[in-house]
Amino acid sequence: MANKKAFGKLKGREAMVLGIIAAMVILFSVLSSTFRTYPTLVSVLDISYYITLMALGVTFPLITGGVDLSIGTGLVSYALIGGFLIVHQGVPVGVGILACIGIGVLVGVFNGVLIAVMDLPPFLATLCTCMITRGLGPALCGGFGVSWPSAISADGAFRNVFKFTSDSGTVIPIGIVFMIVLVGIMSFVLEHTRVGRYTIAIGSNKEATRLAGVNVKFYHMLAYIISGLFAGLAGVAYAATYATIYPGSGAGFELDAIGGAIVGGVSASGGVGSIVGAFLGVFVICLMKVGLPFIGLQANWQQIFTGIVLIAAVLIDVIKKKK
Amino acid sequence: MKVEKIKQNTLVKKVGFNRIVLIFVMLLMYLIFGGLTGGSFFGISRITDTLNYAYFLGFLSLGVTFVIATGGIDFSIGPVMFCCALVSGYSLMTYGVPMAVSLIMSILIGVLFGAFNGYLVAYWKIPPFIVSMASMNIAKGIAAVFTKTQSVSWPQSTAADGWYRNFVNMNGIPVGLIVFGTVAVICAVILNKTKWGRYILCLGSNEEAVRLSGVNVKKWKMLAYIICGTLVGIASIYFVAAYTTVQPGYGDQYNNEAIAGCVMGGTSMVGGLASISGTVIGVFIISLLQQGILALGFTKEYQYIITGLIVIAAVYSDVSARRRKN
Amino acid sequence: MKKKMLAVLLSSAMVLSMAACSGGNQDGGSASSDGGETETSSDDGGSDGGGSYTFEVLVKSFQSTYWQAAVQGIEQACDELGVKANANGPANESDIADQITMINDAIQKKPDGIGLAACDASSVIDSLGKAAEAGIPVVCFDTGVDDAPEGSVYATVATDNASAGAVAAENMFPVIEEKIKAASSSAQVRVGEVNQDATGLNIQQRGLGFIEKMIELCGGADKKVAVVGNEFYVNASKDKGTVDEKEADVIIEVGVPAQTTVDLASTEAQKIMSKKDTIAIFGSNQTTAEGVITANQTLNKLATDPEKGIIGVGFDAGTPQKEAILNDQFIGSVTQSPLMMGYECIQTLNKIANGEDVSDIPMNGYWYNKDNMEDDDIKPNLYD
Amino acid sequence: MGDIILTMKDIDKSFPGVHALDHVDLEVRKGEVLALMGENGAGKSTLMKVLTGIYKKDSGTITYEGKEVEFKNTREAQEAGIVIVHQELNMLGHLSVAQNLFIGREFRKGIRIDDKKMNEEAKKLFDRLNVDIDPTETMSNLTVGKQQMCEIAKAVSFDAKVIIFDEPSAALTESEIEEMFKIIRDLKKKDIAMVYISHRMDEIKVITDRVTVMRDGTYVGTLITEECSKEDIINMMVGRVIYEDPKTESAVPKDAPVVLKVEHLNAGKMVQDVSFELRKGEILGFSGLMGAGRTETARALFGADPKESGDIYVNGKKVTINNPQDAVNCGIGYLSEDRKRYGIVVQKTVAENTTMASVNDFMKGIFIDKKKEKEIADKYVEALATKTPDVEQLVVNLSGGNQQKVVIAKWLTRNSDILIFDEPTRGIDVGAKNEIYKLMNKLVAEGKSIIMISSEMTEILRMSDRIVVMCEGKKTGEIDISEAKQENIMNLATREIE
Repeated sequence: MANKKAFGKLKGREAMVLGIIAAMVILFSVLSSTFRTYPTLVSVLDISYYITLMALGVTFPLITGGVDLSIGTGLVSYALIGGFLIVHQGVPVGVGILACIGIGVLVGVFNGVLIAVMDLPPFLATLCTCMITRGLGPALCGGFGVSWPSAISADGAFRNVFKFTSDSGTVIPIGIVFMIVLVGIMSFVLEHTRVGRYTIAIGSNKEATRLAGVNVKFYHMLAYIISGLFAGLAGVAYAATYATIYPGSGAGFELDAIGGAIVGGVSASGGVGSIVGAFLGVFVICLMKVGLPFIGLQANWQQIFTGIVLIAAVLIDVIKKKK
Repeated sequence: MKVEKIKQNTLVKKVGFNRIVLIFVMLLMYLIFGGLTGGSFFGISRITDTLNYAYFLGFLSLGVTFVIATGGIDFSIGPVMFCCALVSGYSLMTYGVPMAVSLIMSILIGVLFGAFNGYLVAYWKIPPFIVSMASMNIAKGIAAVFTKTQSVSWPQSTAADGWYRNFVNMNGIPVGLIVFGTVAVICAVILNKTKWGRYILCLGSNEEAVRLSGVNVKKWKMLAYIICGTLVGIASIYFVAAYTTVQPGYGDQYNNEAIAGCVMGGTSMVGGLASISGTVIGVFIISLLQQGILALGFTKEYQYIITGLIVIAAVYSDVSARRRKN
Repeated sequence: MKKKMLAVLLSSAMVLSMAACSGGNQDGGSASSDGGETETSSDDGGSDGGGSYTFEVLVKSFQSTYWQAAVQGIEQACDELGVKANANGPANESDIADQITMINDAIQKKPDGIGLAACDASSVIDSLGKAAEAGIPVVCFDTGVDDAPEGSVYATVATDNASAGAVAAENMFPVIEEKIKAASSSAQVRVGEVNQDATGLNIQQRGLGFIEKMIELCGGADKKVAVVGNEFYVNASKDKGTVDEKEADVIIEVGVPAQTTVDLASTEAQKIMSKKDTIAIFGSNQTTAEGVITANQTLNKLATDPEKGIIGVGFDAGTPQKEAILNDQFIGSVTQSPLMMGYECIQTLNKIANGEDVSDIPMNGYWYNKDNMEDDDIKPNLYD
Repeated sequence: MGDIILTMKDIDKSFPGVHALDHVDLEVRKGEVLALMGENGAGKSTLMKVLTGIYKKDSGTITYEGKEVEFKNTREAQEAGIVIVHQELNMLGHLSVAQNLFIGREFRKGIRIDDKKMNEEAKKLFDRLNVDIDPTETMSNLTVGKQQMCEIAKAVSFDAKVIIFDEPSAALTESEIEEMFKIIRDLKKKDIAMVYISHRMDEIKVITDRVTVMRDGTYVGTLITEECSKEDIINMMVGRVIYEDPKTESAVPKDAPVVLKVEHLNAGKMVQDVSFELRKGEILGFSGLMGAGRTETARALFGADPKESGDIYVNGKKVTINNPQDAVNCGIGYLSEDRKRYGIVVQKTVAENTTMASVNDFMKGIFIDKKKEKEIADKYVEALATKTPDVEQLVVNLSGGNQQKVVIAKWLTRNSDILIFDEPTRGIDVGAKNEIYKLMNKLVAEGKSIIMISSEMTEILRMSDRIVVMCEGKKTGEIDISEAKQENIMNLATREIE
């Protein structure tokens, strides 16, 4: 870690988020005996995969000081198109997955061009792509929902990447392993490659970065491409975890991911953030999603708490800054 | 040189160039949809149909115009609108709260959310985007908890309490149009003729200069959000008056359409530029688009795509115009 | 300014060209859903005479495959009768507002009739009134509109949701009967139900139908029942002879996800399924049934033998559910007949157009399981 | 003294309306420190920007290492070995020191950025320069002085042969300056040529070998530092003939009432214990060089920035000013040096800007009385001779001078009695300047009082009745106009080692 102080600071935030997670787990476990079981853990993980993937990606635009609102409707759209190709057009599953990711990347490029080249405000640009992707999937697939091949079927092997069921019936959530690997990779990218370095630099001071001779447009665009790529991956994860992709859903998914990243210490005004933080932040959101119903609160409380946690997370930063 | 630039056509100056173009686009779309559908697109009933069900969107758009004018954004308008309608509707249907009180409640809840958003944005300097994201979740949650995740159907027009539906249309009198027109005029007056609007627009353009003129910018910024909340409350009444039923957990789909209508009408995300008439036309373009696409036999998806593309074009023209000026 | 005008013009041109292009596509028959209709000439199938009619059909959305089956039925009827039907629907079953716009648009097109699967029974009433004024007959399918203005709805082709829910209870009960008989207030058993509620009345009725039937059946076995979970269902079943949770032998727990997404549905399912005393669970529509299946991917508790695990019952069809039945995770499901409903809807509309008298056609909820899935009267309704 | 490494000859550069460089010559030798001096706006920075390719010269030649060169951008200049250390810092606050040093040219091992090597190299560099900075520290955690050191280190790391320091000491403390001088002496030994732009006479004497003086875009002359006195340099800097008549005597009677009294005002490093009085009908000039703390004083007084302590009396009454609202209510108006950012709302009309601070006076019920607003705006357009077709014109379309008049109109409309003019004529052409001057004289004649912050000596001498001179955040003197000379002002404005 090159940046000792910054790391120390982030460490603090990450430790705090970790503490919150621990507190939540303890609270839920005390209040609900069914919560403290292995399957609950698995189901928290299940729900976390696609949100984590989105969060890993969207951290990059956030660090540049922008945002990507198109990932939620995007992932549903990509999964829909991928599934449509597999189920209705008979392409091999691998190709369908690649298509899913590929379209994600394309939409990322589109966002990148709008924001980095044409200089549109990220909010509006991605709000528009959010609408476009929302329409794109159903428009291309005739508006119907699609079920990717199930785990039992011959083509369903991809689902085992996320959740492996052994012959004895034990479920092993190996998806988390991949998530941790990806978190490692993206942490590396953010902290030890030029891509990440310039992403932070752009969020910190775009003009100074440009004066240092960095191809700012390219790297700014790349942040959105990464976001698109991960939205594509999230599409695959979503398709692998859930039975059917319903068109018209997906709006609001991005808020879980962005909210998670912000809770994890990624600054909404750019320049600050860590992948590990975003990853942990997502778990705060997921734990609320899964845990609150277990302690007898209707699922809706989750939304209220998510809102409050989000504001609290940012308020902490604001108050810290004031001091 | 400067003097030439200024002597524009008075009509253009009065109405604003952008709006002329928008009206032109609107008429063009109307004609083309009419042509493509073999004439079935014309007609009074079609227009009233377009209108009756677009009022709520219009109110939302008017509301968010004030927020965008300050340089902020509000993604919570749709869910807050549903929250207003659900909480007051549930009180009406389950606890027997009188209709008039319920309607006032709707607006008050909107005002509360507006104040909440505005306070956090203006006084705590939390980015508007995050505040609205949070309040969107909170609105959805409160609505669902309050209604026990049940959708709420407001009374039908035939029911004793059904008079509220006259807000849209009473025996053929387009009350909705009158109200919407009046509110739009009031909004335009607020924005252009009063101190509120003056400060809201100015601080959107250059907050620091306004502050150094000795103006309490925080107060006025918060006010913009409160106005937005009020209009969202009114929107909720028009939503139920048109559709009667609201469901918890939804409403976000209207954010995009409302913001799109507002931005298309020439209100700038960079703040300081806002036009109520532009917003009104923008909203009508959106609903016209919706109608036209349906009339052509397409599904909603195409409307999303096309709206997205149009807004990109509108924003791009705005951004490049600004860049040239500076 | 010039540039701005250009941009706006460009975008409008874009809109038009897009509209025009896609218009062309549609005629080319790209959409599998409505490609077939236009080709059918009245000569082949116009046995009913009276030339070819045009109907507008509005489904709740194209989201779930359920509606795909309905559209199939519509096409089938169109082929036979030589009529034309245009199907449309909002992007999401909860987009009430969009559906109203679509109904109004359909009325504008002055078709010979409208087939309607209403997203929400209350909000469509005004539009139905308009249709009546315009003299356009409406046939409701899938979902009835109880308070429809007089003279607007000519007939309803719909499943009685309460009885369909009861069918699920009836078929579930024999399997878990032993367990229920063995239950006592000190050794309670739990029956779960996951209910998606946002889409209103139908599923409410279905859920309540299941609960009422279950209470009745348990009562037959002399067991006291408590309903817990979502307050709406708790309150709605209060007058059905439920008791307090502590005194009950059998608990029916109802979970309602905050939003109609599979992930939240599966969380609700899992909450119930991970309780030790749970013996059975019912997912009352496609989404929630899939939620149960998704939850089971983790829990692995569903079984067809009450001794070995939780008994699962679903509703509607779809590939995941069919596979669950084949793989002994669900003992069976209740299907409505979307295909038949679509078919009958067009048939009825055609009859109305021909001036014949029509009446409501109640559709049954069919119980299907591993054994009868291939039966002729079941199979067509088991869409993917 | 070494060979000549860089020669700039006959450099000419014009901007619209300004002849910024009028055939300027400059010669830099290896291993020397050349001071480049001149008042604000003498053309020093422009010359350096021409050298490093930020501006394109109109004519003249640059010879570097015996070859004629013309750099297209700073990067090319950097690669050739000419580096600027800027006054305002181009740093990326969220990155570490080493990451900042090597931004755009990171060491890599495959795709991995070799932060370890970067830290090592940075460490080596700092060791060589003998500064104590942890390369892994986050940039924004460093003091401004340390940040400046990093900038210098960055310049050195380019293997620079010519380093230009643009007012490097402005933000540094005493010991930091000493540290920097050590580095400069080291660099000298390595035969690196340096151009040192500064206002600080004592530093010039200590560190430089020769002094080149510029004035109003022209080359005045070059002296050997050792052989000249501070007075010699100041005379060269200010030796212009002042065409406009300077005021010779204050028009304000000695017993005019004090309208504003500021006592012991403190606000950060830039405002230290500042006290002064302003009399009715007086123009109080605030003179000083860049970064003397004049604007900061004004902003603290106005409540725009928080202040730590200090008492303010308006018309003899003690007032509390915590924010601009308070100040405005006390009858103080502030015309910022940066009009676009702090003065006007460019997307609004002349009329709207005119009434910005006093909308309450234009209310008719809940509405703004646009007629009255227009009347008053018209009145001021006429009174101030603002060139605008009508008051409905957007301010963005006006020229700088006319924008300034709109801001003045804003405060006049508010009926402010005390006006703070911060660089009132910056970026305004000569004709408009005179109008603004006339206007200011008219205002004081009407009984208003003006604080005028200006970096232009002529402006100070021409307009002020009294002059407060500031340096490094402290008030260093107060001169009555009858005794004011360029020399004694400059003497107070430049810093002496205490």
